[in-house]
This record gives sequence, C-alpha cells and structure tokens, in this order.
Amino acid sequence: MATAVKPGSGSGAMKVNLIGLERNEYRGGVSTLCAGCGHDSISSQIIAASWELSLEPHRVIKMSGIGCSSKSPAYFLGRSHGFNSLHGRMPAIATGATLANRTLIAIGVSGDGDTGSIGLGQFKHMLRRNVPIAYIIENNGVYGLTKGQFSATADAGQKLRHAGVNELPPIDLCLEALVGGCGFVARSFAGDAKQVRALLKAAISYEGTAVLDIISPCVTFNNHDESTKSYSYGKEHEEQLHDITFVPRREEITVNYEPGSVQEVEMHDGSVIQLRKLDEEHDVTDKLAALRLLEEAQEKQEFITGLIYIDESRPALPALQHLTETPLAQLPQSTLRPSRESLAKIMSELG
Amino acid sequence: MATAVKPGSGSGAMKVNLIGLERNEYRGGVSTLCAGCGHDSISSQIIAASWELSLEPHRVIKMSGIGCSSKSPAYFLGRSHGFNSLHGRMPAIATGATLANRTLIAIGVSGDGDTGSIGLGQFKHMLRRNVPIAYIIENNGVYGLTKGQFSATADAGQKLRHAGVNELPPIDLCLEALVGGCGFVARSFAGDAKQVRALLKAAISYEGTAVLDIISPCVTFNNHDESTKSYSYGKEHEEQLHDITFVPRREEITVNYEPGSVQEVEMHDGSVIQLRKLDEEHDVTDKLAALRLLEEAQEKQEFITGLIYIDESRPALPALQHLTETPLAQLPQSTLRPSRESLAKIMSELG
Amino acid sequence: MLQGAQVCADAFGHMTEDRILRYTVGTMIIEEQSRGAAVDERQLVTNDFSIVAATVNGSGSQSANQVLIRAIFKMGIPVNGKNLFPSNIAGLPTWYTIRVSREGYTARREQAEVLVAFNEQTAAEDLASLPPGGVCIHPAESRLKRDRDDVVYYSLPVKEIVAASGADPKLRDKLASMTYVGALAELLGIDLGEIRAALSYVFRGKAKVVELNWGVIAAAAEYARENWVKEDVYRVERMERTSGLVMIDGNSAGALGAVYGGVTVAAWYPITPSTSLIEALTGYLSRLRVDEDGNATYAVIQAEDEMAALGTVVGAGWAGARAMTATSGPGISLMTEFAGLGYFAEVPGVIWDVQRIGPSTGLPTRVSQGDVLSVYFLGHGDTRHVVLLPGNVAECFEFGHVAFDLAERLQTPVFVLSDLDLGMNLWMTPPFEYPELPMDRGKVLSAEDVARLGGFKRFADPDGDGIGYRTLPGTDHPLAAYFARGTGHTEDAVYSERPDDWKNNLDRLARKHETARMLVPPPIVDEGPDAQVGIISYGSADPAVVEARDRLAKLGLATNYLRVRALPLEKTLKEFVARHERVYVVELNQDGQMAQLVRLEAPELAGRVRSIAHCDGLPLTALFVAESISSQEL
Amino acid sequence: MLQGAQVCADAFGHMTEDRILRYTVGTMIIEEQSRGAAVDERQLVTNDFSIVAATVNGSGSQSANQVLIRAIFKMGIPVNGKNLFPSNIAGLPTWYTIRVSREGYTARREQAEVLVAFNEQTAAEDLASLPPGGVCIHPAESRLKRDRDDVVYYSLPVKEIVAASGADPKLRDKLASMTYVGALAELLGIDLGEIRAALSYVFRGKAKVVELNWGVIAAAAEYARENWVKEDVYRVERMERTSGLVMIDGNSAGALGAVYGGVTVAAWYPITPSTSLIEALTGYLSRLRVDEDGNATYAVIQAEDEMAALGTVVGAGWAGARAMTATSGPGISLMTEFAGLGYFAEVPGVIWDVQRIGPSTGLPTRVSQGDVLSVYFLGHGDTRHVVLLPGNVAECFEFGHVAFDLAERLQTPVFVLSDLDLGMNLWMTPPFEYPELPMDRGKVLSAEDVARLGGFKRFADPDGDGIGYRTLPGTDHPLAAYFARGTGHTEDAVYSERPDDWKNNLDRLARKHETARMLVPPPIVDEGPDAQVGIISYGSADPAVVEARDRLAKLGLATNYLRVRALPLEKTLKEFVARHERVYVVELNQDGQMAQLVRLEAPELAGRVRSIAHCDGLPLTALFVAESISSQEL
Ligand SMILES: Cc1ncc(C[n+]2csc(CCOP(=O)(O)OP(=O)(O)O)c2C)c(N)n1
Ligand SMILES: Cc1ncc(C[n+]2csc(CCOP(=O)(O)OP(=O)(O)O)c2C)c(N)n1
Ligand code: SF4
Ligand code: SF4
Ligand SMILES: [Mg+2]
Ligand SMILES: [Mg+2]
Repeated sequence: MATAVKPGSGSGAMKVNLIGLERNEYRGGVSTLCAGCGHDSISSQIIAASWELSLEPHRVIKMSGIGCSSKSPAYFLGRSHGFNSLHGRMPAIATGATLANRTLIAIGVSGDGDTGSIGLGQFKHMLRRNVPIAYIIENNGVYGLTKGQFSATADAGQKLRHAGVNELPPIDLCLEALVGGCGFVARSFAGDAKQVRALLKAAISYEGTAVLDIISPCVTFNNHDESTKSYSYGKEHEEQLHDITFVPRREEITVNYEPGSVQEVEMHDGSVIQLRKLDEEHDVTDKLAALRLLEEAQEKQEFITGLIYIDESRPALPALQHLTETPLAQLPQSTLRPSRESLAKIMSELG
Repeated sequence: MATAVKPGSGSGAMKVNLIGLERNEYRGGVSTLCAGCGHDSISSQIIAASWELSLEPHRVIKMSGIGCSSKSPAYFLGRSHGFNSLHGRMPAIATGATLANRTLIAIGVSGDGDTGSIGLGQFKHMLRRNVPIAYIIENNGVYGLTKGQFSATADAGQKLRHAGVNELPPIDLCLEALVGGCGFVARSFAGDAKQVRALLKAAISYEGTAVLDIISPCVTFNNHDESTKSYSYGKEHEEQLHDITFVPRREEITVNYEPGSVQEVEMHDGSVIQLRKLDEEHDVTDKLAALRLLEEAQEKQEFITGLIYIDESRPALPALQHLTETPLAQLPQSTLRPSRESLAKIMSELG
Repeated sequence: MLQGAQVCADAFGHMTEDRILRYTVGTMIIEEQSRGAAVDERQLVTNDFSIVAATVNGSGSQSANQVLIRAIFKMGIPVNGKNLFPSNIAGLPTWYTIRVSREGYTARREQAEVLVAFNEQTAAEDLASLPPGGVCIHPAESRLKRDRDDVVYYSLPVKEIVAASGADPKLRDKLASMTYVGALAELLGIDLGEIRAALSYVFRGKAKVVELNWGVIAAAAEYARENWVKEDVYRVERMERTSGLVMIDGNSAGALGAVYGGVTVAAWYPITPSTSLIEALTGYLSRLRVDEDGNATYAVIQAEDEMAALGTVVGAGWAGARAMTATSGPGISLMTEFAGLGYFAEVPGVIWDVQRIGPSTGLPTRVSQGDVLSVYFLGHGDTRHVVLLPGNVAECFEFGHVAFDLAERLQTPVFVLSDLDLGMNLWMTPPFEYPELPMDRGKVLSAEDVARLGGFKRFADPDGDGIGYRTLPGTDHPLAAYFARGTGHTEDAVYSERPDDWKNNLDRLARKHETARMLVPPPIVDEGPDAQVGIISYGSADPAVVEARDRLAKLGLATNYLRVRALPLEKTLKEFVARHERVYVVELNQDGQMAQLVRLEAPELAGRVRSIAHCDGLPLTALFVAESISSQEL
Repeated sequence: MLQGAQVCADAFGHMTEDRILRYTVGTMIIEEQSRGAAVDERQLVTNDFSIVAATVNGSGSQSANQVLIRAIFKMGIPVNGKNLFPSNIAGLPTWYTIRVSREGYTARREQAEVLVAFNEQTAAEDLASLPPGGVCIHPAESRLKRDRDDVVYYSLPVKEIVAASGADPKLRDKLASMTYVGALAELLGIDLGEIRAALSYVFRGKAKVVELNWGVIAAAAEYARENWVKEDVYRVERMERTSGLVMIDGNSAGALGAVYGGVTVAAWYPITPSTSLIEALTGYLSRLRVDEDGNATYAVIQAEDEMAALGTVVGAGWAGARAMTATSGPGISLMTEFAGLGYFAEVPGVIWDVQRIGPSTGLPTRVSQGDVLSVYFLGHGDTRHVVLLPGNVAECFEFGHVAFDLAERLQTPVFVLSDLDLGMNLWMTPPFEYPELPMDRGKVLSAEDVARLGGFKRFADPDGDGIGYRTLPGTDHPLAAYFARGTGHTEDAVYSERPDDWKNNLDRLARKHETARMLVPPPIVDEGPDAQVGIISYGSADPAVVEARDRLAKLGLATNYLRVRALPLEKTLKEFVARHERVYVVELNQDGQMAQLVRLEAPELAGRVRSIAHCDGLPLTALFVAESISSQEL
C-alpha cells in the first residue's frame, strides 16, 4: 500500500499517502443510511481505495442518480465535487462532465433500480460511448429509498413484505455490460471488503467505463436469508473467481505467486491487476468465456465475484472525440472564439 | 399454404384464406416511403404472412414508434387497429394494449433508432415482461426519417455523407434480446422474402415477445456497397442458419425431410417450425450456443440469418399477471364495480 | 355543499373564540397564545390543542401515533394527524402532529402545545418551539436541558418500562414509542379502553403483538399515574362529534375510488408520496376484484419508469381499459411527452399527481401545490389538460371514480392533483358514497353500431361537443379499425399536413376543452350577504381557509369562499371574481400558480386577483391565511 | 434599433400601395388582387410578386430553388424563400415559394402569382390557387387540364430538354428542375449571368455538375425565348437594395453564433427542424475550432435521446463547459426533468428549441410558436426559465452567443426559441456583427479566489442579485468543492428539509429571475406620436407584423409595435401596454400563449390585451394580421 508515516506531534503518527493526505481527508458527511446498510461499507472502501491510490481529491468527481445508494457520494470524498443528479440519469451527467474536463477522475454510484430500471437505456449507451468512469452499482435487489419494491435485479419468485412475489426474471447488469461492449466488468459483495477495495482501485484506474456490480444488502427491506441479496446469502454463497490484488503504477509488485497460478493484467497506466486463481479457471480477457460464466451462473443461481472481463483496447470517449489535451472547460476565450477575420470571411462567402 | 379458392364471378377465381379473405384485404394505405426501401418489402411480407396465417384482421393491433419504419403500419393491414405512437415508446403502448385485451394479436414495427437508441430501455423491459408481441425491427443502421444520421446499430468505422465517420461500436439487438431473456430471437434480411415471411409467421404465432431483427436497406441514406446494411452486402454475405418453414397448427406437415437433417420446434398452439440444417449446426433451443453464435458473428462481422433462439417456457405477461380470460376491456360494470355492500364493509372497518 | 373535512367543521357549528390574535403593527407578526397559558395557568384547555411526537424514523413510532389518534377519534373528538418525516429510511427526525379540535379544524397549526421529546437530536429545538405553558414529555434517560421555566416537564423511564415488559431486546426499540402512548393517555385523559381498542385495530389479527404493546402502554400509564403531578392544562374529554365518521388517508381514498370506478390497468413507478396510492390500490384490488376462478380482473404493473407507466396507460386506454397511473413531480416531468400524445391522440387515462415540493427532486417528503401550471400545460405545442383538484379525502374517493368517467367521456387524459398532506395523512370523513351513476364509458361504437352507421369518422364532431366516436381494437367489423397517431390527421385519422385539417382538428380540440369546462366538478361556493372580499382556494389548502374565514369573521371581516375543484376553470369562478372587489387566491406554492390561471380566465378582472402563496414544505396554517388577508383588509 | 429582415424594410422606405384591400362586410373576407390583373392586364408588375415551385421532394428541386433565389438576390432585389415540404424523404409534394419584394417584405403571402407546376399530383389544386392573371409553367408532358382562362400558361418540354443535355439517365430526374430555372429566368428577366454565378455558388467546387446543370438551364431559357410569347405581367428588374446583405437560414446563423460564443460541448438528438442547426454547428466547428495538432477544442455528441442530450449539457455545464443542445417540441417534452434539474441545481446551458407544430408529434415540417408556455414553465414545481426569442437571423446569431453569457452569468439553462420558418428558410440579413464584448463566464471562483476568501457558500447571495458563486470541478483547493443536487439544500449545498432553507433558496431563485429580467435582451419598440393601438409580437411573426403595420397605416390606422425578445417579460412591455388602449398580441399558435404571458405580466391591464393567434402550419401573413386588427379597429 502506498503510504508513508507522517511525523505526528504527540498523539502518535498519522499515516499519509503519497500526496500527503490522511485517510480522514477522503471522508465525507455523516451517512444517513440505515445502520448496517451495505452501501455504507462500499463508501468506506471507496474512501480507502481513493486514499490508497493517492487520488487528488480535487480531480475526482463523484456522481449519482437517485436512491439510497445515490445518496452515498455525500458520505465520501468531501473534498471532491459531486453531483447527485436525477433518477437513472447519471450517465448523461458523467458524459458531459468528462467531456468538459477530460482530466477529471469520475466515480459514479448508482443503485439497481437507478441503473437497471429507469436508467437502463442510459447505462447501455454510456457503455457504448466508453465514458471514462468507475461505475459502481450498489445492488440490493430492491428500491430502498421508496421502501421496498422489487427492482429489475430482484430474483424471480422472490417474496417481499409489501411487494408480494416477483414474477419477473432478474436483469444481470454484468451480462448487460459485457454485451454492451464494456471493457471492465466485475462483480463483488459489500461484505467482502478486501475484494471490493481491490476491484475499486482497478476500476478507478481503468480508462473507459468500468462497471462494478456490488451486491450490497438492504438491511431494512431485503436482508432475509432467502434473498440472494442478503448478507447471509452472500457470505455463504460467494464464489470468488480469484484472489485479486491491485498494484498501482508507482509501486513495485511485492507479492510473487508461483508461476502459472496467477494471471496478471497490465493496465494502460502501468498498474497491474494480479489474479490468483482459485478453483475455477477463468481467463478475464476472454469475452466468450465471460459470457458463458455469467450465463451459467445465472442459470445455476451461482454468486460469482471477481473481475469477470477486462479489455483495454477501446479508446475512451475523450479520445474517440479527438479532444485536445487541455480540458475544454479551461480553454481561454482566445481559443474558443474564432477571429474577427474568420467571421468576415464566412459572411463574405454568404453574400 | 392455408388457402382456398373463392368462387369468382366472371373475372376469374380469387384466392381466399381459411377465414375467407383475399390477400388484398390485408393491404394498407399506399406507402410514402422511398421507392425500393427495405421497409416496404417487409410490409409486403407482413401482408402475406397475415393472410397465410388467416389472421382475423380485427384481432390484430399494429403498433410502432416514430421513423420511416414506424410509418409502415399504415401500409399494411388496413382493417386492423393501429397506433403510431412516440419515438422509442411502442413497447409501453403494447404492454398496455395487450393487458387491456389479451386476445389481441400484436404486431410491432420499429426502427433501429427507435429500438436501439431512444427506445433501448423500453425494449429491454418489454422483453423482461414477455409482452405478447411480434416485435419487428426494420434495421437499416441509420435514421431514415431525419435524413441519415448514424443509429446505434451502425457499424464502427462506417462513413456516411452528412454524418461523417461512426466511431462507436454497433449494438446487436438480437444479442440484447437474448441476454434480456427473450424466448424468440431471429434475424433476417429484407431481401430474403421467403425467410422473412416464414420467420414472421413463427414470430406472430409465438406467445410472448418475439424479436425479429430484419436488415432493411435504406436506399436513400445507407445503401452503398460498403454498408453492411445495404442490399448488395446483404445479398452477398447473408448466411442462412437453416432453411425455415412454418407449418400452422391447422395444417399437416407436408414436407418431410430426411431424419436428422431437420430440427422441428413445436409451438404452444401446435404450429411447427421446421429448420432444415444448412452448413452449420445450430441448436435453436440452446441459449449458450445462440450467445456464442451472435458474439462470434459480431466479431467476425458475419451476417447470419434465421431463427437464433427459441424457448417457450416463460409465460407471457397476461398469464404472469393471472389475468382472467375475458379481455379486461370487455368486462361489464357488474364485474368492474364491487358491490355496494363491499364499500359499506370497508367503510365500517375504517370507522 | 361543502364536503369531507369541511363537513366536520360545519357539523360542529361555529367556533367559540378562545384564541387571541394580537397584531404587532409594523412588523406584522402575529403571536398566538393559549388563553389558558396567558390568562390563567390553571384554566383547563379541553379538546383544543396539538400534540407533537418527535421521534426518529424507522423507530416504530408510526403505530404509536396511529393508536393515539384513533383512540381520540373514537372518543368522539375531531382530530387530524400530520406526519412530517424525512426522505430517508431510518435514523432521522420525524414529527407526528395530532391536532385535537373540538371545532373540527384540521389545518396545521404553527405550534403544538404537547411535545413528546423522544428524539435526542432535535429535543432542544423542539422544546424551544413550545408555547408558554406547553408540555414536554421526555425519556428519563434524555440529556435534554430543561432550560425553559414556562414549560411543564414530565420524565418517563422509557428504558425501564420497556425492559420490564420482558420483550425480546430486538423489539425494544419499537416498543419504546408505546410508552408515550400510555403516558399521554394518563396525562391528557385519553380513555385507556379506547387505546386498547385502537391498538387491536392497528395490529389487526396479531394478538401477541397487541398484548406486548399493551403491557408497555399500561405500564407507562401506571407510571404516569403514580409519579406525575398534572401541572399543565391540556386534556381531552369525550364528545359526540365524530360518530358516523371514518378516518382514512387520501391515497387510500383515491385508490378505493379507482376500484369502484372499475380500474382495470394500473401502471406505475414508485415515487414518494404517490407510492402508497398504488400499494393501497393493489391491496383493495386483490381483495375485491379477483374472480371466482381466482383470476384477476385487473392488472397492476410496476413499470421501469414513469414514461413507460403512462405509455402503458395510453396503450391500455386505447384498447378500452380504464387505466391509471400515480406519480409525483419528477414523474410528471417524465410523462410530458406521453401526456401530449394522450391529449392529441385522444386516449382516455387517469393520472394521479400526489404533489411534493419542487422544482426538480426537491424534497420528496414535503408538501406543495406546485404542479398546477405544469400539469395544466403538460406537453409542448398547444396542450391543455383536464385536471381535478380534490379538496378532501371524500373527493379523493369521488374523483377517483369520476376521473374515469370524464376521461372516457372526453377521450383524454385526466389528471388528479392531490398532494402529500392530503394523500399520506389521516383525515376524518363521512363514509364514502357508493357511486350512484353507472359508469360512463363514453362514445364507443360496437361492431353493430359500425355496421348500422356504415362506418364512422374517428375525429369528426357529429355532436358539436368536440368529441368524436371511437372503436376499440378487437371490434369485429371490417370498417371498425382506425389508425391512432400523434401526428396531424384528418377526421378519418389519416396523416395529413393540410393546413385546414390541422386547424379543424385543433379547433375541435378547443371545443372539447369547452365541453370539459361544463363537465368537470364545479367549484363549491360559500357566500354570505355582506362579504366584499372573496377567497379562492383548492385542494389541501381548504382546511386552513375554512378555519381562517372563521378567524377573520371574528375579527369582523366577512369573506366569501370559492373552492376550485377542476381545470379548466369555468363561469362560476368568473362570476365570483366579478362579484368581489378583491379576491384572494390562497395556495401552497411559490409562484401563485392558481392565481395566474384565475387571472387568465378573467383578464378583465385580473387586477382584482391577489395571490396568497406560500411554500416551505409544510401545510398552510389558518393563522398565515388569516394574517395575509387581514393585513390587507383590516 | 430594428434588426435583420426588418432593417431591409426600413432601408427601403415606405411601401407604395399597389394592393387593394376590399372588405366584404358581414363575412369579413378580404380579397386581394393584383392591381395589374384587376385594373389593367398589360400593366407590368415589377419586383413584387411570388413564385411557387411545386415539385416532388427528393427530386433535386432544392438546388434549382437556391439558384433562383440567389440570382434574384444578387440582382439587388429583396427576396425570401420558404420551403413547404412534407415529413418524408422522397415522392411527396413540396412547394418552394420565392417572394420578390422591392419593399423588402419577407412575410409569407397567401398566394403566389407564378406557379411552376412540376408536380402532377398537386397541379390541379395549385392551378386553382393562382390569382387571376397568374402564370402557370408546366411540363409539356403534364396532363394538367388548363381549365382556367384567367391564367397564362407556358408549356416546357422538360423531358426533351433534359434528354438533349446528354446526361446520364440516372441524373435526369435531378436535372429536370433546372429547366424551370432557365425558363423563369427568361420569362421574368432574371439575369442569366447571375443564374450562372448562383449555380457555381450552389455547386461550389463541382465544375462538372455546374456545367451539366448550366446546359439544361441555358437550353430551357433558349426554348422559352424562342417559343413563348410573354402574356403575363410579372418581371424582375435590377435594384440596389441587397448590397451588403447576405443570405442565411436561422439554424446556420444560430450555429455560427454558438461557435463565436465559444461553445465547447454540444449534445443532441436528431429531430426536424433542429437537425440542421447541429449539422451546421458541426461543420463550422470542424472548420474553425480544430487546434494546431488537429485536435478538437469542442465535442459534439449524438446522444441516444433528448434526455441524455440535455443531461450531457447539464453535466458539461456543471464542469465548466459552454454546453448546448438543439431540439424541437417532442425533445423539449423529454427534456422536462433535466430542465428542472438545471434550473434548481443552477447549471448553465443553452437549449435551442426550433419549434414545429404540436401537440405531440404533430407535423414535423410545419411551423408554429407553440412552445412558449411549455418552455417558460418547463419542469414540475415552481420553475420559470429564461427564454430568448430571436426575431430574425441576425438575432439567431447574436442570441447564439449571448445565450452562453446569460447562462453562465445567471447559472441557469437558457432556452432559445426559434422556429422552422426562421430556422430552415433563407433570409436576407446584414452581415453578423462580431461580438464586441468579451465572453461573460459568470461568477466562477478560482482556487486562488477560494484561498483568498477562505471558502465560499455556493448558494448564498452576497451580491443581492440572487446569484451565488460557483467553483468548477478540478479546482485545486481543499475548500473548493461543493455538492450539486436537485434536492433541497442550504447555502452550503448540503441537503436540507428545513422550511427556512427551502424558502430562502426559492426566494433567492425568485430574485435571480428578477435579475434575469434586467439582463435579457429588451424588447424593440417602434412608436409614433399618434398611434392608439399597440401591437406586440415576437420571433418569426415579425415580418408579417412589419408589413401589416404598413398596410394598416395606408388604411389610416397608425400602430405602435413592441417586439418581445425574451422572457421573463419586463417593464418596457408593461409600460407599452399601459400607454395603449388596446394591445394586439400577434403570434403563431393556437392558444395565444404570449398574450397569456403578457396578461400575467400586467394583470391590472389584462383587459386591454387582445390575442391574435393563428396556427395551421404555415407562417403568418401580413394580410391575416392586418385584417385581424382592422376588423376590430376600422
Ligand atoms: C423520476 C423519478 N422517479 C421515481 C423516483 C423515486 N425514487 C427515488 S429512489 C428510487 C429507487 C431507488 O432504488 P435503487 O436505485 O435500487 O436504490 P436503493 O435505494 O435501493 O439504493 C425511486 C423509484 C425519483 N426520485 N425520480
Ligand atoms: C422524441 C423524438 N425525438 C426525435 C424525433 C425525430 N425522429 C423521428 S424518426 C427518428 C429516427 C428514426 O430512425 P429509425 O428508428 O432507425 O427509423 P428509420 O427512419 O431508419 O426507419 C428521429 C430521431 C422524434 N420524432 N421524437
Ligand atoms: S433502506 Fe436499505 S438501501 Fe436504504 S439505507 Fe436502509 S438498508 Fe440501505
Ligand atoms: S429514407 Fe431510407 S428508410 Fe426512409 S423511406 Fe427512404 S429508403 Fe426507407
Ligand atoms: Mg436498490
Ligand atoms: Mg433506421
């Protein structure tokens, strides 16, 4: 971990990261979510991951739609700009913001209702454009904020107190991402802090759209044992594809696994994702394998977590648009307003 | 074909179908589309298929969004009710209409922009609900009606006169349908009248949502040879998965292929789809195989047509909703308005 | 005839003045004091005060509040509950106010006299807002500073009482609220028998739960009886003023109305504060509308968003179902395009907008009447909708079924504008009247009709009321079909770009709007012989206006009152404005939206129209209304 | 100062009356006749008539029409073209009208005198609509019945001429239209040199195409010269009244304005008639805004729908870009929710609404000013937007850049309401003026500012104008960040449900709206000493009003004129209304939407405001405006 020890004055040493910030400085406001909500664990890991990656807070933008999950950007990275936008519409906000300033590091937090129901269209088109963002879905299978209706990721046949029985099949957002051309598809479980953190670091470091679907139990409306979105189910059924370690660009790889037991993926900025194989063989660069994995997991109702697919070949949106390096938002008037002569020329052409 | 000869009076015999209608009676208004537009060929096949299936025109509803394609319901089945609705929103109209009257036979016509761009969210959620409809996408890779912009199914790297170069990868609507849980996924080519017709008949006879993605060249904006949505490309590159025949319930199967060379799928109403294998082996009931097929075709830019996947196990929406058999729209007041006593009882409970 | 909540006030006769309105001229601040507190600490205040239970949401205090309000109601005392809750699930402050009013007033009051300070977080501020002579009940374990000496404090050992109940520790938090039920009952004289009955009502069929809670309530009551000396003046006393009435929230009432209006398709997307309307609907439908074979004679669809919800309604309405949706502000915005299609393709449907405060996401759990303009004009181009404005829960029920008759008669989307206060709070009401008229299914031609007529023109105007005849998909006649569309069309529903076709069609739609004017529920007018000043209001602003008029009358200002119940506005309103020198339009929004529509309806008289608009998320109070008018009139 | 098209009329001095307005009292029908036709068949009508080319769309007639209009324009004669085209791609009737007006009038006229009857389908109806003395040019192969004897017919062997050109048969259809260019030139006296120059202009850089077309034009001219005897009265004659002017459509003008306004992000979804605005924008940007390394200093994104388009604009505006979108009615409806977010989260952005006729999908290729109300109030809750109303192409350019200054100054979405007539037709205009003022980027704090101030409150109002200070994401200071949201918030942008926070915020937004009132382009007023009657209008209704005023003056009715250029309305307008007994608000919609807003702005004077609203898909005519007023005044 990229940390250093700050000379403490009296009460002991405080750890700072490479840019000299304490972990505290990545905190946000006090959460107003229910005690025990999975979303809060994820916020903690976003704080941890951001600190460990030594993200410059002013370069981060955190965005969300509407929902309990979408409130959470207020609860981390208090020194970063944030936008709690409209239900299901965060992708458009992210598209605009990252075009306006391509140097920003975008972190998006959404819910399963926000992404899978009202926002599905925008989600898919964001993938298509490869908007540069770590897109985190805090997936609890219900609408938390509106008190317990089924979301589009709820299991077929599931029962909920108010909502009755869900007759519809769930939408698998990782499968949707994969088919939608996404180059970073991962799934995790809010109860698995270590994996969440490693995947978050990788996702934030990815150049285009990185989709991270995190099962995040709603303790108030969907945490009974039969729910596949509950803590107990997650803990019992989670099958990690691999043991994942993220090694940031500036660091040396310290853990060396025995040859053949690990898949290493180098990212565009030189960071490395190390995947130590567990039971199953899964090549994270093989799209068809990823498809099969997810499709089969869905059929067998398996809960597979880890990095499912990665491909860094597609340029992200700012590159696709051939944008100049300087953020558009920072271009001076001299660049933005063509010359007086140019207008005269156009006028004369029209005359 | 289910036809009979109507005793003509003078000018010769006119063919009528099982319910005594001539093919003419399935016609619509005069098309205002460009001469040669693929959409018009599809309309012809809808007319033919409806006639051959002996659909009762008054039971059919034809629906669409907005676009050249979405205009076409005005050009077939003039004796059926139609609704040319909003851009990308036909699925919602279809959902409401088929709930209101579960005995209606719904035919939807959409465009690639209508379904793949603005309408993608509704499309996916229609699939999830398994709304009973034959959902036809007249896919030309452009926005015809707004004069030649790229749609979401346009090929990456494609050039168009006004729109320039498309930098984004195409959305494969069959893949989207498959992943979305659709139980009838097929692709065809407007230039292949026979296959279109057979698939239309099967789609119309399917109980839930049947997606039929038909490459339908736009002769005005996207018919140059390099376009994968052009006639010439289609003709040269079409690879039929099988030779498809649809045998309606009321008919005997007449063509008997040698054993092993044909896959037969019996539909819920007793109709049969016969698929005579061509080069490749493809089991239309194997979802993973279908996924692989489409994913590989996309990678290799192959143009595969035919029935890609079929599964009749999921009940359609009216059944999922446990609807009574009588169309809701036809229930009498005596059923719709609970008794005076029931209100009195509720009131006394509240007092 | 005035209806619903208003009926109560009427039934109870005129109020006796026991408040003093004192104007501080110059600053225009009004102070309101209990005569008891101001005049004589010992004089009892009976059946005329408010209780506020300040708790933390998700803590189970809702049941406690229900029990309290119902017990008081069953004692024959008029009562109204208002829940001020946060837009989150658990852990944030919630205030539940119970107004006890022997006069039958149900509007919000600025202050409550009796505070249940069960939320440590807000206790200090809550205490500060008590009037002199007020009451503060707090847990013994509270660290609240008793820093006001004009307030009566009572301390309640909540933890002990709950612990003594022997309940499972997991349930203890939920039980804590029941302690204030018992304590209040003892302190204020609420009949414990009624409390027990109310408890059984609230926890219907759960005998164990009832027992457990009852144990806590009884223990708390006993504690209060044995340890507290009553030093405050507030008490309740049995009356006979609620007999025959029931209590219900507007959303349930609207849902019931829809059920008895024969709704068959409901499509919706969850959004506060409309969600409970659909949840109630689903409940009632599953109880009342399942056929002998166990099949549903209805469909309720949770759509993926509000566009799809209204689209489903439009599709269902086109195909002949009585279809509806319910939503709130953000959903209304998303429905804009489909609202325009429904209007122009002339498809019936019912849209409930249970208003919350906006713009934008605003505050999901705060009330407003801020969607009047946007809903009336919802859609680009020249679009104007029919809008119903229920003013009480009885009208929520009534408009709940009438909306379908209007929608099918007029072949157009009909909006019903309720709001969070009306929709989610509990109101007294006379029992709802079973609809006497048969359903009006509007101008629908059967196959036989079509045969007899030899065809039809979907968008012609044979009756001169702007309404054409329609057929439903599935009608078995070769000439029955037509092609519905949102594009310009001829009378035959064929696409047309001809200027005359367009103009004819729009002119017909204008005629239809005039027809709507005649068909929608007319305003309710209450006029006396002497009043020079008129008041116009609508919806949940009504209770504050009713009470304010009594106050103003006491101050010597007679007022007349017109309560609008629908848009488009009509001639009763215009005549009302014409009869008054000054007309105050009272409403709960920022921009005085109804005042604007009144001005537009009577441009020659627009100068007389004054707007009293206020909007901060809370329901209007009579004090505010009375002050706003008296400061201009007296 | 009057601008754009209006400038022309002014520059050309007063019109000389050569029309007779004849009232058939009782039916109020006005007939309009050429004096030439009515008085003396032989008297020539010079530079004052209209040509209509009736063709089939997709047939290539657009280029022919461009050539004609440009040639006339280059002869110094004021001219305006209006294209009446169907909402389809090929095969349906299209009418292109060229008004030649020595007075510089550019409004639509009810009738054209010279018909090019190149569409067999509509030829009979087109012929019927000619005035007496009119001209009908038709292909020799046409089966048109020459059933009017008060019309002059000319037959043109189109097929032959085209065949003789030796062109590839595939191109012949496209060339056919060029025959009427040559024939008209000969018949009306359009300089063939100018025709040739215009041809080169239209087919810039395609010498071969120019030659091919020229051959056809010349042959047709020659045919006419040799075979036709001029029996009609219409002709053109060189003038000097267009020198210094240019011709452009409003969409290109708006796009250019945006480019010189420094737009950096444009997100859009195709929709007629706004598509060409973005296509022009893309063209100009790729020409003017690519840096030395070939990289773009802008991004244009084709979104998946209009919600995403406006969402992208809001995201980009929040992050500091000058962002815009362009759409039309259905897109506006879909943008409703984001418009409310932009308003409430106070994010700059520019939204062009190039209006077409609605409600609903309506007619995509027909004009209207029907979105005024829906755009002004776009969004649920209490939302009111800033709206600019360009009245000519020069203002399309000007508002194209000014909109960004206003949006960033006011931190709010700014709408620009153009329409199909203004946006897609060709208009004469003085060349656009290079913006003299530097861009106003509004109240943006840099990291240094934040450091100096020791922090800031995003939604405070330190300057009393309702506008807070903002920072942009990426600002490198620990106190620079704030949290944008569509929910209720404090001055610090923290979520809050407190009534006072809500009220303070909304009151501040109301102050901001007042600030906007002062900043938006003020109305343009043209007042004389004697007029009792006022006219208010806006947008593309202007040319009809300008011409109608001249007509009315000829009839003895002096009028004053105020052209609104923005919402919110302001005091100039109120004062104007106050100064006139009767004020006519002239506009192109069904419901008199601006008249409603004027009434709301001046309720005491609302009785004086009369609405002249008409909407059938066609631009307003001076005749209609004049008749509507004179029938009430004379
Ligand atoms: C347009 C719109 N429709 C509905 C709502 C109401 N709403 C708020 S949050 C929410 C669902 C949130 O569910 P999810 O995204 O799964 O988040 P969670 O609360 O479960 O974390 C809904 C429907 C809204 N805010 N806006
Ligand atoms: C809300 C809305 N946005 C935009 C449009 C304009 N529009 C009409 S058709 C169309 C695209 C149609 O493309 P596609 O669905 O592929 O149909 P095609 O014309 O190619 O058959 C668009 C964008 C519209 N009618 N409504
Ligand atoms: S309701 Fe569920 S999702 Fe919302 S904060 Fe509570 S536990 Fe979390
Ligand atoms: S533009 Fe294209 S899609 Fe539209 S009618 Fe013509 S050929 Fe067909
Ligand atoms: Mg959720
Ligand atoms: Mg298309």
